Amino acid sequence: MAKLSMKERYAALTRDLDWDFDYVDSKEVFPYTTFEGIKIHDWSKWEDPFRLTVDSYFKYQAEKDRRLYAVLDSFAQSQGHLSLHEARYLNAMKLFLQGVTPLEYAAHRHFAFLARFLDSGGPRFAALCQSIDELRHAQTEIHTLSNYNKYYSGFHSWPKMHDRVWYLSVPKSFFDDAISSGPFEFLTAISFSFEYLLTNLLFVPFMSGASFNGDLPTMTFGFSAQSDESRHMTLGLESIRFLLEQDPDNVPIVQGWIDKWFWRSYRVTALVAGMMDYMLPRKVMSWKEAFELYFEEQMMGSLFKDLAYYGIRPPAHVGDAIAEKEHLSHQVYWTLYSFSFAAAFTTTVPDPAELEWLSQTYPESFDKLYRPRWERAAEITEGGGRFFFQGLPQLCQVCQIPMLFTEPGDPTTICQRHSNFNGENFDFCSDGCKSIFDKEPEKYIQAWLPVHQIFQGNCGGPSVPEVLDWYGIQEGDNAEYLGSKDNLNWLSWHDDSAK
Amino acid sequence: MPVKAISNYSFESRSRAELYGDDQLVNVWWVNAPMMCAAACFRAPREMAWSDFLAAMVYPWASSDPGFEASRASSWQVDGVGFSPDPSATLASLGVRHKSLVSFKS
Amino acid sequence: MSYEVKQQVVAPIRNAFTYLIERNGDRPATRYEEATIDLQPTENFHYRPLWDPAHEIYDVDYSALKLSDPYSFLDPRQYYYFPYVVNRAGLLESFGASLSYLESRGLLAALDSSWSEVMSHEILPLRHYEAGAQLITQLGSRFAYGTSIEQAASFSAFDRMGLAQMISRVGISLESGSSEILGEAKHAWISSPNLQGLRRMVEELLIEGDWAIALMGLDQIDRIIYPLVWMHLDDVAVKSGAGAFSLIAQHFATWYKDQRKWLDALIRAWVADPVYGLANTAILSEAVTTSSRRAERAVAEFAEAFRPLDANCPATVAELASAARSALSALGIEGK
Amino acid sequence: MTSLSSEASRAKVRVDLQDNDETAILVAAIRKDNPEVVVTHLPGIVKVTSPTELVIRRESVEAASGKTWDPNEFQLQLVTYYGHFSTWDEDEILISWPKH
Repeated sequence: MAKLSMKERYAALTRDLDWDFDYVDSKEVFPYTTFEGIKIHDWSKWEDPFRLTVDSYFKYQAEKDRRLYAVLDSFAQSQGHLSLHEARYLNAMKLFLQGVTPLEYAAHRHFAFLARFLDSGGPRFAALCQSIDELRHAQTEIHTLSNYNKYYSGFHSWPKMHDRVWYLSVPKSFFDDAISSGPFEFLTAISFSFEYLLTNLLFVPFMSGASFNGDLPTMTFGFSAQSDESRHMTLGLESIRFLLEQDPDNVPIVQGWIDKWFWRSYRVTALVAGMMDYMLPRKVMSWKEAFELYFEEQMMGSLFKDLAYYGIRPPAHVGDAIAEKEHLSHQVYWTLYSFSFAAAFTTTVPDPAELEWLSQTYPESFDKLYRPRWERAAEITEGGGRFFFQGLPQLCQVCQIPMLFTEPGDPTTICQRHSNFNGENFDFCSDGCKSIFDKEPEKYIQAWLPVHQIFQGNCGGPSVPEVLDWYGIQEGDNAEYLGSKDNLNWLSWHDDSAK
Repeated sequence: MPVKAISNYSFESRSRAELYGDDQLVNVWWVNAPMMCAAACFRAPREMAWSDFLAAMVYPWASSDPGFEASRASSWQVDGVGFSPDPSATLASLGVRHKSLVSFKS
Repeated sequence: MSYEVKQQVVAPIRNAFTYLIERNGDRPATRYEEATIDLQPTENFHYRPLWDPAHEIYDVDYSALKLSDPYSFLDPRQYYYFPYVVNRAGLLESFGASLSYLESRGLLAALDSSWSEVMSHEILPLRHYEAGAQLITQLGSRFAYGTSIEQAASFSAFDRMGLAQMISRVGISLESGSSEILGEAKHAWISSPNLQGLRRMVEELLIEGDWAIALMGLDQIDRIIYPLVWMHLDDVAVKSGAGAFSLIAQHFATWYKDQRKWLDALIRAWVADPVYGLANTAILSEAVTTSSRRAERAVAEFAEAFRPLDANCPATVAELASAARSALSALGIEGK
Repeated sequence: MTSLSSEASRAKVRVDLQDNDETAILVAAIRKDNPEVVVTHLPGIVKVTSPTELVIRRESVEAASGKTWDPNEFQLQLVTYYGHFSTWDEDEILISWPKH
């Protein structure tokens, strides 16, 4: 008898394990796959192209982790942190640990939900592998950055910070939004919109940046995690295709989710834009270049042309995203600079070489609109002060970012949008966020908006020091980089005369 | 279009007016100030006088920018409608409600 | 810009993350601790789930069994992802080596007819038992409160999928590379009368909404079926010259010993909890009482099929069930 | 629809691989089977872009390395990709956009 092909063997070892229940109603076993309105007629059409089984999963994952932990151990033993390009670089990694690592963990928990509740063995197995992959990502990130925590500020209390600190409610609410959605919306949100459309924007340029700034462990965990991510992206694309092929009634539902989750994911990547253009002392690629390559060329250029076959059009408001690529990173980082007294990372005015790079990379916008702000900030610093926004910002009800984004087509005017629901006013940063709210106001009125919570007295007390204490922010974590603990330690650890 | 949930899905707003007692949230936007990345949000008594609101909250915040001059603040609007506030009038009597947007230029 | 590093050892400014220092003092944490303690968010969730508006995203009320400090349970094996996958890569590799050896020497095909009958129609259907066990355990992976517990449940759920695949691979090897025999095994799982008690119990556990109660129900079956199939039958196989079965069974027995370590530690933590201990014990006792008798009956029916190999099998089931009750009693759980 | 989808099927695909020795062997094998690929570098990454589709054949990788190669091993080098895994079996991996 002929040997089983990889495909037959995979089917025998995964979906063929399912059986039809006789003693209980299968709707009770899988209660969550109908309320969203998605219609599935034939799960056998589901294709998992990776066809990975448990034995090969363990074999390759163990090998990946052996390689990674060998790098981590040798970096720690050789005091590798001293060979970073500059301590300032680590601000990006603080934001990463506080903002991204908890999302990996959340993904772990909720892919477990899919691994239990999708009513077919094929996609459940893909979700099962992804669930423990995501745990791997959270843990390898923690272990990589744990070494920096021993020598630098801002890394020490990241789980508490993720639950409490204002700028971290941006990624947290994003993922809470996905987890609290039904299973097919979660797949569309995370596997497709976040991982397939945008994850490359987060990881690839960023990990190259880590490598370029002397952070070998981060580069290693990043690339190692990305190799799992390729499987996850495949799950995302396959899910979308499958849903669209199963029933024409699924198309408008999926389109609505793509519209919503493109914008929701894109807004989260605004933090990445600020990190790429300003927090990496040595630049690899600008936000604009990365956006053009990984989003405009790849996703708009080919993916959405392919999806047009199913009647799917590009996400709503994608034009607004493309239009603001010249502005996004500058507006975001200026905001982080303005509020870094209340952050668990430090910021500083870009040095002259960086200003020059920004000017050349963003010829349309930087010198005209953003360089003047940095010049003012530098003047204020020279006068012995430091520019901070001495108050709390108005937040967008949906993305929870301070309302810093400007009107489409007018980069000098802040965009203000509003909706009324049950007699209460709600504010939004953009048409994208407003339309998300207007479709599901019952969901978004529950948002735990950090500024409003502070004013309700739920965040440790009314004064800034009380709130910072409640956030777990310690002296040296926040405010200006130059003269900070990290900066002074770094200088004392290195021989200044050799500069 | 309401949210699609598996069962009744109805929760209160976590920013609703009653959570602030006699106070309310007021957003203040300095429209033509590139140094100020966003509008600010304050908690202020509904019965606070306009002049006290400016002196205690708006001006100290706007002074984050050392170039701010209170005397040049003009073109006041509340929720997009121009108004010329009487300094002694209360926020409530001026039509400033919970989460209203007060704006000015300078 | 380049710096010359001074020839000095830079002393750490802290030894661990703050939340670990608060728990353990300022000492370096183990990688297990770093990878586990306090990872799960506990407060300020933004939205209620559309699929369960009555609960928060993570909620202690997903189970009646509670711990006042979820991290009073720590996995005695200290498995986080890396040691877990390395351990299991070893298990699967040695299982694969056993299977290759059996295939290359034609030892599975050479089993006598009573053994090959049992393999095809009793052992292979257990791949569906394991697949059901994955689903049951997976519920804890999502809904357990605290990373230490859900992590152990996550690995256990993944293990059950692995075990289902291991059994399936035995089937593929039995048929020299075809999957036809797996179809027969599924047919047996669905229609053989002696498997229906087991199947019914698995299906009913799939609609138990409390992940911990469901897992305890599954464990009542495991406590009898694992020692019976993968240990007792292994002894029988050795004595009756069916070494091929023994070579396979050892890997399942190895896994079960590993499974016991975390699950018994979790039961101990539930029972010992200073706040919820008494309530937990009462709930566990009731759950165990309900499910252990059913499990015993289901496995006894199943074990009827082993009579041709071992006439004493039914008595063995009763002994194993009694041993399971004693083991639980030693943990503080008294069934009625 | 037809014109759009046929255009899509001609669209570029890409793999990003970790920059190390094993990748050098893979890239040699890929070049042999896909003469039109363009290979570029970012720190730590080798980007292999094809104007149409990209195939990685086990035979070619084995010929280039002199060792047996399981296509699953590709995961150890893969950082990310762009396109769709149309085939991933014991003999080859094919990345392309689907032809509707």
